[in-house]
Amino acid sequence: MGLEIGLGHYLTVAAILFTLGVFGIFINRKNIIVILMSVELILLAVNLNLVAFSAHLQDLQGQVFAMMILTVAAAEAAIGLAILVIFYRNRGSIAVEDVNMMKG
Amino acid sequence: MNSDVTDFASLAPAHPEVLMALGVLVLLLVGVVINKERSALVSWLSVGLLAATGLLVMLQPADGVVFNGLFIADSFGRFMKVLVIGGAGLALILGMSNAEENGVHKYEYSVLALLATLGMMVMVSANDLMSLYVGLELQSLSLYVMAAIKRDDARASEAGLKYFVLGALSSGLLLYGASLIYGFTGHTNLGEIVVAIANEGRSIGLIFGVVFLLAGIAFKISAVPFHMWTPDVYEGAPTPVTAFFAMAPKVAAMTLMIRLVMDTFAPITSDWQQIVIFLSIASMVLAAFAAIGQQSIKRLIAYSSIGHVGFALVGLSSGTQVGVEGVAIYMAIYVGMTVALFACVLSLRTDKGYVETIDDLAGASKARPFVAAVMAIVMFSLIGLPPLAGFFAKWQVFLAAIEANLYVLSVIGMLASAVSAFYYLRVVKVMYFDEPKAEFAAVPGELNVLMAVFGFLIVTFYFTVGNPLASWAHTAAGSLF
Amino acid sequence: MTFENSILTILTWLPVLGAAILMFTPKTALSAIRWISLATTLVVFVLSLALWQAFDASSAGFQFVVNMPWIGDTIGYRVGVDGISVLFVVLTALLMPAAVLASWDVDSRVKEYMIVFLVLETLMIGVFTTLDLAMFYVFFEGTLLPMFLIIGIWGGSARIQASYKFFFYTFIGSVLMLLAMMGMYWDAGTTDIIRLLGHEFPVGMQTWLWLAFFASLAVKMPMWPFHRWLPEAHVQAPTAGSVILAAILLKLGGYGFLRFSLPMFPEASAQFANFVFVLSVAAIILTSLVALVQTDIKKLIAYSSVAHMGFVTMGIFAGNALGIQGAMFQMISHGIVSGALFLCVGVIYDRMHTREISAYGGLVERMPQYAFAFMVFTMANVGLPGTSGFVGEFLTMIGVFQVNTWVAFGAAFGVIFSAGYALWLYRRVIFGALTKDSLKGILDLNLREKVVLYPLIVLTVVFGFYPAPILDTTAAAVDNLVAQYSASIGADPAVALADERAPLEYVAPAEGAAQPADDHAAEPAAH
Amino acid sequence: MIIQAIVFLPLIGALVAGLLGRSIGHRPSEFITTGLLLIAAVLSWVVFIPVAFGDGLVGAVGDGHAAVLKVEVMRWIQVGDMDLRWILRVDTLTAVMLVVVNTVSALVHVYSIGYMEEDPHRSRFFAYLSLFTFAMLMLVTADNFLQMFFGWEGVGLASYLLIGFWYTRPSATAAAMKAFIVNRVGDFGFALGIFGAFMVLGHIDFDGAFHAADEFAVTGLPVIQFLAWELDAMTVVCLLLFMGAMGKSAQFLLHTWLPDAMEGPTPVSALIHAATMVTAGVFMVARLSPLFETSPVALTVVIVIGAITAFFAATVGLVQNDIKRVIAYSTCSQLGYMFVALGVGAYSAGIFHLFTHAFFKALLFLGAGSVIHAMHHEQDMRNMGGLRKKIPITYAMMMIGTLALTGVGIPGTNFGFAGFFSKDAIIESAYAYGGNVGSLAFWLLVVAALFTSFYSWRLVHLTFHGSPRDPQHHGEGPHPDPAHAALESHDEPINDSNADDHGDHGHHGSAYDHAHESPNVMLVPLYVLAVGAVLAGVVFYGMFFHDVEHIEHFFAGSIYVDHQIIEDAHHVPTWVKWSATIAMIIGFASAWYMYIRRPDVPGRLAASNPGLYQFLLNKWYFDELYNTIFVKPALWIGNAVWKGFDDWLVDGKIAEGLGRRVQNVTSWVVKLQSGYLYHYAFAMLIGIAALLTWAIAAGGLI
Repeated sequence: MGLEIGLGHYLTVAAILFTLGVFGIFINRKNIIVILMSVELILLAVNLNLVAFSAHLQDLQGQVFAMMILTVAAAEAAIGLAILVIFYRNRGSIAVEDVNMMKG
Repeated sequence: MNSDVTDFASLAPAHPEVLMALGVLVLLLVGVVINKERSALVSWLSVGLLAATGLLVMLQPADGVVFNGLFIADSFGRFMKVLVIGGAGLALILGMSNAEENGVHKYEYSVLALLATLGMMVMVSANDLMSLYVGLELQSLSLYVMAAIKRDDARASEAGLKYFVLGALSSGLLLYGASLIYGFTGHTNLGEIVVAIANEGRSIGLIFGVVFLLAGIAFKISAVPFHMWTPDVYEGAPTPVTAFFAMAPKVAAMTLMIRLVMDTFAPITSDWQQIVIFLSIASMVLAAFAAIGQQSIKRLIAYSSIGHVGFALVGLSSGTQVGVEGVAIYMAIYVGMTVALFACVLSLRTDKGYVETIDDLAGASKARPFVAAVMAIVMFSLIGLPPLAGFFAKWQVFLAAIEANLYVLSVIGMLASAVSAFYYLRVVKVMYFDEPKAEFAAVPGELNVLMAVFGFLIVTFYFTVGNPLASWAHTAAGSLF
Repeated sequence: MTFENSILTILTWLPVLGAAILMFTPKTALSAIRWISLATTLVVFVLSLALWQAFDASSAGFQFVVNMPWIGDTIGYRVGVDGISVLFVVLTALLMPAAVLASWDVDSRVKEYMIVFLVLETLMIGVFTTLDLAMFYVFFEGTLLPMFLIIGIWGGSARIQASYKFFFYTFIGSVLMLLAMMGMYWDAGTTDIIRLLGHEFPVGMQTWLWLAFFASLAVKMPMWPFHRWLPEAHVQAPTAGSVILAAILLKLGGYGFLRFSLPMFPEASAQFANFVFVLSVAAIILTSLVALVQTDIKKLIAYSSVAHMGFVTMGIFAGNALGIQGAMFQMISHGIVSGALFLCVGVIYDRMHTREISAYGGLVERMPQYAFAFMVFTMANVGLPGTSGFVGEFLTMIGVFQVNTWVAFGAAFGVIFSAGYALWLYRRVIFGALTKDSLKGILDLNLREKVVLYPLIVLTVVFGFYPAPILDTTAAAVDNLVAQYSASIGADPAVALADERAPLEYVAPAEGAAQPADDHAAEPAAH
Repeated sequence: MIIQAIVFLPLIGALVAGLLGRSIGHRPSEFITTGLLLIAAVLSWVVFIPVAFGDGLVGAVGDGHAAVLKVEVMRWIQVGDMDLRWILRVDTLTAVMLVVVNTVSALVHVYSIGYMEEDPHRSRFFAYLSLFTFAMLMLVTADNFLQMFFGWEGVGLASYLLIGFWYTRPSATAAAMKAFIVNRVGDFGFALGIFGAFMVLGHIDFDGAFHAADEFAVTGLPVIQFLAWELDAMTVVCLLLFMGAMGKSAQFLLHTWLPDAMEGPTPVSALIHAATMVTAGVFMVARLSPLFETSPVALTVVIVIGAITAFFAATVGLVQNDIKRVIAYSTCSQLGYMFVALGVGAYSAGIFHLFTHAFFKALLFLGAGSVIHAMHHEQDMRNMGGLRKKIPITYAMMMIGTLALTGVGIPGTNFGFAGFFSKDAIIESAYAYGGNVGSLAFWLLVVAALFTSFYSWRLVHLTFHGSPRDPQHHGEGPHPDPAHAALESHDEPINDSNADDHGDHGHHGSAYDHAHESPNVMLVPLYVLAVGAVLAGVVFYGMFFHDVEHIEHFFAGSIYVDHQIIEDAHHVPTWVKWSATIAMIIGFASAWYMYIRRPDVPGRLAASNPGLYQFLLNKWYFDELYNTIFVKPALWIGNAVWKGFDDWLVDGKIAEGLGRRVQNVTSWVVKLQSGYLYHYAFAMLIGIAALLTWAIAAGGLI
């Protein structure tokens, strides 16, 4: 008997991805690029959720939503990298530890 | 719900946004074609565009839901849009006199500001998780860039970076919540979600969704514990940008929050109330204490803005019409005070540049009595000391809280405001009780005007704007119920 | 726009108008600034006299009432005065010119100084004239702002700490009162004080409301042990600041008790009366003793103010006509006397720039007129019959004696101690041989100081021999207040005698025991 | 109209001299005040004569209790059911007091013109004197408790100002303060008594109060909850009121201020601290006799206190060396006599003694003043002696005064000096009162009489007889009193007393040689008073004590008259009638023996039992006692509360401690803002987690 892949599994996977993404942001102590990737991971989890739900609900809105997220995510990544570049120009480093001129 | 978008007139509710969008594109072209040093022109044009849009919003009121229910226009939205547009426009004006120093003289700055404003207007009018997300991202992306617009400044770029990373995380949270809500209600349209929740009742999944969604928005209004970016970004970003951050985006995000909790999640009030109360108390208390330790004026302002969000949420947590009314009035007054505050900060320039730390203000009352007076008035008003505007703001929100029997919340809030008085008074003390250290440069005209106007309004609130504002907020809040 | 409906509005806002004019006067035109402020305060004073003259003392209700909704459906523009508040308006208007004259020689930031004072006057008058709960808070709390600046900017060496203490003591207390006011609004559905006075708050709620109000008013009063900010504020504040602080700002507390605590929360007031009595007696005895050992003139007078305020609270919560009338009179009298005392201190401070008692001695040699004025006010402070200070103390004590002999007994010690510290001060400053070289050249009162002090001397003595103008003004309102109060706490409305008869019983013969007592109650007291 | 004139003329004088004195000069102010006082004095005799010898008070209306004449001046305090007015009330008692006050006051004014002629602040002095007179008149014409309290405190103020008149002398200002504050202690009781009377009787005017007191005969006595106890109301009220009397009349326990009050100029001592103010307590008790009659306990207390005072003050008087202090203690002692009379119910006798005492005691003081004036402000009797030849007139006057004070006269006849009649009347009624209290009082008074005569004659001998003893004058004979050196310090402020006011140190050299008779302006008052001291007794004996009907008719109900006691007093055994006289003779003899015959005896006596001597010399150590148990603790508590409670606890610990806590929290919170992205993100996640758990848990979904 093949195992029936249901909504629950999709959600679980998404949840795991999401958690990974979030942890990637604050466990990682090295590189900001990793953070950007983690953000993408989060968005991926969200999209997975939406698609799974829309399939489960027999409803298109979820997939439309997912499309939008993809496009916006692209723009977001572009801007993020741009800012990263500026920062690198100013500080000559993109190590996470170095992003703490301002505190308190 | 009218799905026919071919007819432009039928888009009346969205006309301001349309105007704004087209205007931005035009200005973008203008900015590209004209040469750099005329960019002040673009700034003034943008202000003009904002003014026009604002007038359109006020003079052509058109309620309705368009774009297949993605977009809603009601009097509450209008009230908040006016605040957003006003805040944005004033922030631009604040940046005029000192564009060069702050690196906001490039025409991109104005364009980005307008785009952000457009995004906020969409947020304000969002009636669907998708439009909500799109508007919010349009705003956020523009703000990320604005934060880092002073490219050669390390602090600015760090501010941009921090803002971006955390902002991305927060929109991730928000999206995750949105997806859950969609999944457990089967709808993305807020109106339909209400119905669904009302019918199906609440489930863990839904609550998860609500929490994540609200967390995402809490980040935008910088409520504790999602506030951590605020002090750093406020300090790092150029002052005019900080001014922009401190006003319009908060209003828009707050509007979003109100619309969601009061409308969409009305059936599960008891649940979101817990969350909002938590955010409110955390924000008020932490801001009150953290601000005492600050030396930099902008960090102080950052924490004070966090605290004020907390006070605004006090009104919201009551979950009543009076509460919404209170929040509306609170945001309006908050914007007014912030404008005056930044006008003061931007007009105090010593030979060493703009005042950075509080101690730089020493003796300002002797050198620049007018600026100092306005600043002192703003500080007392931020404390919430009568008879200044700030008091009436607090009066409204706490009135709502008391009505909802949130006594503990109210007492904590009041004590927090007492503690917060400590650091506001410190500014007054430095300006008035201490001896002057440095000379202050002359004050640009438009800042004088702003200080005069808003200082006057803050002082005479009870006589001038108090009554009209209250009645307008009343009708605005009414449209949510 | 008749006299009836405009006078209070004008009285309240005229000073701000003056301040606005000052704002547009060049800061270098000192004399212009001084004269404008003086003129403003004088006009206000004249108007206040007109108000008092037009006031109908026979009616217990509010007069010159204006009542219209203003902000939303909560806050309104409501003004009016009754027998309790009208006198405070007059007192404020009376002392402001004195304060301005006393500040004639202020040389730093004269313009801001006068502006702040005029604003302060508006706020103070507003407290007494407004009939809107929220606006009461607005004015009540608003006074913090100018006073903070006055102490902080024009104060003495330790001014900053003093101004902070002043601010936070009062502010923290007041925010609780603000919440209580909101609760009252939701319970009564209005912030209109007239309607609130008619509203009966649930007993359980009263307790909390009373406590919240107490938190604010007791600090403002100030009642022991919430008084610690007062000596510091007084010592640091400039002369005029001390005058206003002692003469008027302290009275806001007493006024609050009379306007809110007693009539609106009668059950709670009755329940807390003994608590207040204890604090009052503690204030009278302990702070008097503390005053006895002070080395700083202003501090000594400040502590004596705390003691005198103890008589006020005691009288108010005695809850009978004697006590409350006495408290009212004591407040007015203390306003004049303590204000005058601080003016007197200012006179020598301006000359010697020290407040140390030990720096003085034998002033009477060189300043006989000053010695005379100081003697009059000292004696009024001691409560010598024939000065206004006596009437208040006597009435409050005889009023409270009817209710609780312990309290009267304790309070009577104030009679001894006040003589102690007041005469001790007078002896060390005025009497003795003029040996200190620094004092050899000191000059007697100049014309300006005479103009300030002599009228106050006259008032002190006149009200001592003929207090009727004040007592008659307050009588109707107070009787009404007492009637309601005793009715709602279930005491016999027939005020003084009923209270005093309560603890009396007669030993044999039993029949017709209390009979003759009531006869006395009926028959007029004098021949 | 005549009444207002009597009362307010002195006030006018005081205001003129006080406010305008500097501008119009000294002479005018002296003449104005003195002239007005003389007029007032004459007028008060005009009022008094018909009362005494005619058919009662002119224009009086029989009102319930008393034939009384009331003049309303104006309203005072009307609150609730309390209606206070300024009313001048004149009845026999008041008339007597008017005469005493105004006569003595007028004479003192005249006398002062001479006595103070060198003083640079004369106009102020006369203003004070007249002010005092006004206050005293308000006191005696009071129609309600509060008006009496007004006069009461008013005289207190005047006494304060006059004692401290020479303000450059620390001892003077200190004495002034002491007088005022000790009086305030009494007023503490007086005030509470007034409150109590108003509470119990429901009236604050005398007539109403007396009515109410009578009612008790029907209703029985009320009981009052005073402090922790259920007490007989009238006893409480009367005792509290009597406390006031004790303060003002310097009775035992509250007497300490009177001797120090001698720091004031001598005319002041004569007027205030002998003739008038100190008798206010006596007047008050007499005035309130209907109330006191309702409380036997209170009356007993009055007797005991009075008797003790009479005895105690006399003992101290035996050894004092300052001429004025001797007379002061004698005053204290005589006041004790008066209170005994009041206590036993012989109010008229008490008033009688008050009346006569006013004359001879004022005479003695003014005489002493004349001596001091002659000796250039030397007050220590050990430096006097043999002045008889130098100032014969003063000597004669002092003799008359002494005879009157010691009560010289022949019992059973109408021959005797003023003091003889009144004092014997008191002693007899004390005996007649009987019981333990009565006999105790009787014996104490007799002994006191002995002492009185002793110290009076000692004064005369030391001052006028023998030979000059002032240090510079090489007189023969040793010091009659030991411990001279020991006492210098004690007398120091008095010795060089007026030196700084009158730069006449030169005279101090040999005061005796320069001693000179006083001018007439000072002597005439002495003559007048001397006449009073001789005749006052015999003339008024009838109406004050002799037979009840006469008393009844004379006082016309203005005081309570106890027939029984008076009758009994007239029928005491003969030895009682003679007791006082015998005591007087013994005293005289011993004084003659010790100071004329064998001047060395006192020294040996004192040396043989120093403890007793020091005990008496230091006035039973009352000042030291009070200083230890009242003054010091008060200051200590004040300091403790100030430094300990206010500053340390409230300010240091609570207020600023709170501030420090806030700072701590702040520094902790600021550390949270580490500046690291991952901490920020972590915080957000923690927030999410917290919100989730709270929302779900609170929502009851788990």
